[in-house]
Amino acid sequence: MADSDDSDIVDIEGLTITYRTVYGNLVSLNSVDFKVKRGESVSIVGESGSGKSTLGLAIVRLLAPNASYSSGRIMLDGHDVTKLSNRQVSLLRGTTAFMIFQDPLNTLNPVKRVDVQMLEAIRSRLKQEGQPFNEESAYKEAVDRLNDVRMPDADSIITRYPHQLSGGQIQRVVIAMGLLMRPKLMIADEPTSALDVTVQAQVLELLRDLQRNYQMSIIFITHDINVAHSISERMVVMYAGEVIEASPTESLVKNGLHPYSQALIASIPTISKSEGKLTAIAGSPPDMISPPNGCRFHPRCPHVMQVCTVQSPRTTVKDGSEVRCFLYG
Amino acid sequence: MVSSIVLYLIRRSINAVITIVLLLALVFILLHTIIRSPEGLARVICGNPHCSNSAIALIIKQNGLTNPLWVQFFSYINQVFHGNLGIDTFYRGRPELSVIEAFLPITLELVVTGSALGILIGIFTGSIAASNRNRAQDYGIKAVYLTAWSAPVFLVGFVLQLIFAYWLKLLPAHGIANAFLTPPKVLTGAPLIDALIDGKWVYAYSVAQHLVLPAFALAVASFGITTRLTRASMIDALDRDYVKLAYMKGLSKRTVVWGTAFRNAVIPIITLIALTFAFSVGGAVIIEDVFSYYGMGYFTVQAIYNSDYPAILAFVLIIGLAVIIANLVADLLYAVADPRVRLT
Amino acid sequence: MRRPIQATVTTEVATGTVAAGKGKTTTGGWRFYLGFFMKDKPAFGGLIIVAVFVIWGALEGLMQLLSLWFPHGRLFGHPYSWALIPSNPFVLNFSPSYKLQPPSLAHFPSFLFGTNVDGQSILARLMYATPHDLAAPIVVVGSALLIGMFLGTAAGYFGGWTDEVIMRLTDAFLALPALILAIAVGVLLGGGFTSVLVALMIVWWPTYARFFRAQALTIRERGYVESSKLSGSSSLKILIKHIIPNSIDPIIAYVTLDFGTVILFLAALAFIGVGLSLYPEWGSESNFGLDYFPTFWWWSIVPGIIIGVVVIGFTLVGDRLQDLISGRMTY
Amino acid sequence: MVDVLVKTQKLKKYFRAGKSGLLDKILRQLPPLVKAVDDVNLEIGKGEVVALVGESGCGKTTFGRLLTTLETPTEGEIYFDGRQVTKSDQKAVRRKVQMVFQNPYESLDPRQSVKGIVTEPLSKMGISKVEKDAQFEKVMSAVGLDQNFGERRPRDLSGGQRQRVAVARSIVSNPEFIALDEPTSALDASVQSQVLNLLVGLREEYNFSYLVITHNIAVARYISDRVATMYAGQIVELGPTGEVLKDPKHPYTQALLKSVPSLDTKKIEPPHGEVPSLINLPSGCRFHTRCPFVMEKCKTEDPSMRRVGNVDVACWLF
Repeated sequence: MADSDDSDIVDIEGLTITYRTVYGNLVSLNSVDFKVKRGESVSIVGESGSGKSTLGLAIVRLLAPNASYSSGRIMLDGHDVTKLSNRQVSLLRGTTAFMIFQDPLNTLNPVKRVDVQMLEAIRSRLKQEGQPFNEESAYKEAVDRLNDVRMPDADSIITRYPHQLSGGQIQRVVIAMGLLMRPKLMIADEPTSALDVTVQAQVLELLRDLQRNYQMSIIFITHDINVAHSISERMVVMYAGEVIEASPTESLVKNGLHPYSQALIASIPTISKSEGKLTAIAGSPPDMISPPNGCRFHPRCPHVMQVCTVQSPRTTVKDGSEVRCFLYG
Repeated sequence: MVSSIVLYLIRRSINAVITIVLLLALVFILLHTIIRSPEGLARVICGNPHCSNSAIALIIKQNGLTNPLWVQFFSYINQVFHGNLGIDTFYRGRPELSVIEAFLPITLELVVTGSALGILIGIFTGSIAASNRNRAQDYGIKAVYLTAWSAPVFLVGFVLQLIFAYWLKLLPAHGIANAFLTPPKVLTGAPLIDALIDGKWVYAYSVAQHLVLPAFALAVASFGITTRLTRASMIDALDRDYVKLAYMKGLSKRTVVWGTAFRNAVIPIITLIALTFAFSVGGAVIIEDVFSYYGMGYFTVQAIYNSDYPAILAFVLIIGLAVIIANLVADLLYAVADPRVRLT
Repeated sequence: MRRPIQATVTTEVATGTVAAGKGKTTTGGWRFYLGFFMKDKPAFGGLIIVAVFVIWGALEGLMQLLSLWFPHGRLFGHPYSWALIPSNPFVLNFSPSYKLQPPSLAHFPSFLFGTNVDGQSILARLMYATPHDLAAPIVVVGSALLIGMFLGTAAGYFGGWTDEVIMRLTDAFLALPALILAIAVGVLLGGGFTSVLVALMIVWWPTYARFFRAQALTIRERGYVESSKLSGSSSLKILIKHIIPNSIDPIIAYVTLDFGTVILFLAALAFIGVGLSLYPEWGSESNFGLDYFPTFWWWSIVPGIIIGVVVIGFTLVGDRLQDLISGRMTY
Repeated sequence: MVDVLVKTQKLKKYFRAGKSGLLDKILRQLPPLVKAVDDVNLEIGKGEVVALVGESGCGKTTFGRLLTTLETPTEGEIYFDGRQVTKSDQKAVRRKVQMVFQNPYESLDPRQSVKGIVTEPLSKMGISKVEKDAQFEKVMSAVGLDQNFGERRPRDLSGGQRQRVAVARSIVSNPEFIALDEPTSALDASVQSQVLNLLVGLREEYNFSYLVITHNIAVARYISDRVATMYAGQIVELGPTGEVLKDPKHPYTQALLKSVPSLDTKKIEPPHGEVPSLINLPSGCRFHTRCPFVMEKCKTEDPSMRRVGNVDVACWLF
């Protein structure tokens, strides 16, 4: 194995994940390739059902019991997550990759005080590192991390129960908890979509600073392309369980390659552009149990060709972007 | 400013009184719709089918049975709140309350042991089933609890008797204790506790032996409900993000299941305790009949056979009270276990 | 005001509860539900038990009615009421070879479940008793459903004093263990099958009232109710058109489970001697055997097992329905 | 100047945060008051689209429900077409107003067919079946849905299709005023634009007045003529959309605009602090706890609306 510091923190190849459902098998991810460099911030953008959350959960192996890894591999810091034992995976969780979830109301254990939950994290990390646990210094560390996430009044917040905190405060506590684990990779699954605009902006700012200060990689999963733009260096666009484009953020926003990326950007109302109609994408996202043949976007694509309806396009590289479309070969 | 807990208790007590009065009203209305004539009522109160006419006239006069219905109702309520539940006809004119005093602790001992056993096992198996959802353990436990939930209580009693008492001859099939032993001094009325307090170890051992089968039969019934609900509640908890977050802290599956999910899953089960208690009180009537366990249930069945209405009414009242108290205790426990609950 | 829906759908797929119902392949409809139902073997088994119970109960019930209308009518040389049953359930036969015989293949199928002290076939008596055990859950659950629907929906939808009064009343009923209240009422009403039914009806409705109240409380907040209000619909129309129909679905599973519970209650009441008559009854058969237990164990045990099997049938079906309705379906 | 269709004067709506029984009343332990809407004046002209922008819990949904008579005000008046709306003539007003709700997965009755849902508002209008069918066809094509959707159930429809059905229901009775509560926030990005275009098109065609309640300023920008910013139960700024969003006067509107992530800039400058709860409101100007320009006066005195150019602002800076 190569020196782990040069390799990508996440390297996913040909990942296919299937959910067994009553309606039939649902291929949530279809041979997905996905890489994250060390210290990089990547966002995964997609609509509901595009598989973006599944991808995040798959990396830390927290998929629902009815999901199965059908094929492919997930290298997380040099370890194939799909092949490890439960015990080995739990050693990777937290210290290698930490994940933040969407709904602040559900994300902290409602019956335990914040300090108890934070100390749990420290204790678990020290155990993994084989070091002794000291309540006093651990408590201090917890308060320090809360200050790091710019939690006003951290000393008092830490003694409360989750239901006494606001959504924004909870997401800060969870991020601070992540920092306690000192992860190399932070996966954030829509951490701001339940928050108010002003609080969302605070949390986004915070994550951006932390990534810089702690040299973490960040995977930011969101449905909001504006949010993705403000937080990430690279954007990965997913549609119907497939990665259709992966490009540097700026170039994707200015000249997206895939027709879906282009249409998505054109369809979003913005504050600055006001005149004229929005360019809407016709149709609806596909049914994931029986997705369309060929390119999954072809029924909605303005540039659809004969080949799109029968064959699935392969990933091609163009000007530093990866795109999955027959327009580019 | 009144403290919230006091306020809560006041509120609950008022509600309890309202509930009891409504309950009495129900029973009262029922009794009076079925038996409309004062003579009929007097005959019921007398209990003796061959009651003489003069005795009936006396009863009508004493109990004001010709008064308007609402006057009768209030005098009945008044009597109840003064602890007068009527005279037991079967037990030779002893006041109902004293009869109940003798039988109730025996039943309570049985019901509390049985439902506690059922709840504890149920919570445990329910959690195991949920954390191994759709695997062999889950299906196995499901088969057991569905059977336990569906089996009539008396069948469970019979089967236990057949296997452990008659076939393996391990445990006694009938009664509360070996009749040849001298019973302990009556303090609480509950035989096992009295024996232990009094230091009659042999008797206590005998009581414990006799308690095992009926308590276990009761436990089987509450085990079914508890497992089912714990499983659902635990599955719900295990799907929450805080469980995923706990995994993200690098904790092992065991720590997450029992340290994080379990406590959350158990909180809704606390409210079930009162329900299970009530359910077991019902079951006790049957179990006591099967095991000749001379408690309230046995007493009730006797009252049914003897058409002893005052006894049945008194029994209803006492059980209602017990269940209301059990509910209150469960709600207080719930508030202690869940920091989100404010007592209002 | 919060906006979680965007991703709720995703989460649902991710946790594998339900795939969002998008497109044509995922529609509901009875065909789909039946298909789902059949995927679970135990539930299918339960369905068969329930079907056998219901069909036999209805058929034998019909035969007994015929017997009532035409007392001298004959089928296969027997009165209608037990023409389809292996032997006369009321015949007295004290000969030692008939009395208290253990389950055997002799006189097949009469002795299959053994005989009682009067030499009557237990199988015949249980078969004869089935219509009562079928009628009871239908009547009790049916009426509880109606009363509960009426009171609960009103309480939940109108709130205020209506709610306060109705809920106090249900609380009073729920304060007592259902079995105890049923015993008390059953005894006060003077016993017999009808009074047991009435007693069970009185005991049964409060749970349903609570349920419908909770449903009404959620549904009245839904957009379609508000929109209907804006369209000028009266409260009554909203109740009938929107609230009640949408309350019903989740209760179907509960009703199925409850059928089993009513059978258990009926048996329990009969077992302790409430509502006894000459008419055989599953619970009372078991009770009659109590004095002959354990030597002639089958007399008590077999009726218990039959009750258990039928209740398990309802439980299995109800359990599966619950998964189906609550969206806890995994595969 | 267009005619005023809906007008509110000093409109207030207070709730109790929780139930209170008789005992609470005796002991005076009433649950705290939630001041969801506190003294709001707003006029909406005929054919005008006003967007109400604000963060969660600022009372914007309650305001929309007040205008459509789904809530009764605690204090203050609502005028519709110049007539004051009282409890007794709610019915008459209800014929002229409709509402579209946020979550299309809950706002359509799962038991009704699409046709039943869409034509329900017509049932009280005493029109014939033929007319009803004609009207149904008309609105279905207006919202861009096929006729054969009529027999389908909501569960067969996608989110975007459901919201179209909801819009069809709201316009079928030819109302004059429609309140749209976060009409697109539950929809996927690619579908959101379809619905927004539909709403704009319908308004051009039928001259409806809209109140669009949204947290998404970009949506407000796209759809509205005038925009009102709401903070903690009060409107703090109101003016023509272009002007307000280009040059916001109120510090809160400024902060809000700087918080919205966009494709134009990576820069976001959020204000500190969080939205106050409607139970414990700060004294004076409600924004003073988070305002970068806070003065002594702001902490004690509540500013009233003042006209600055074309814009009304409630701030002591003006």
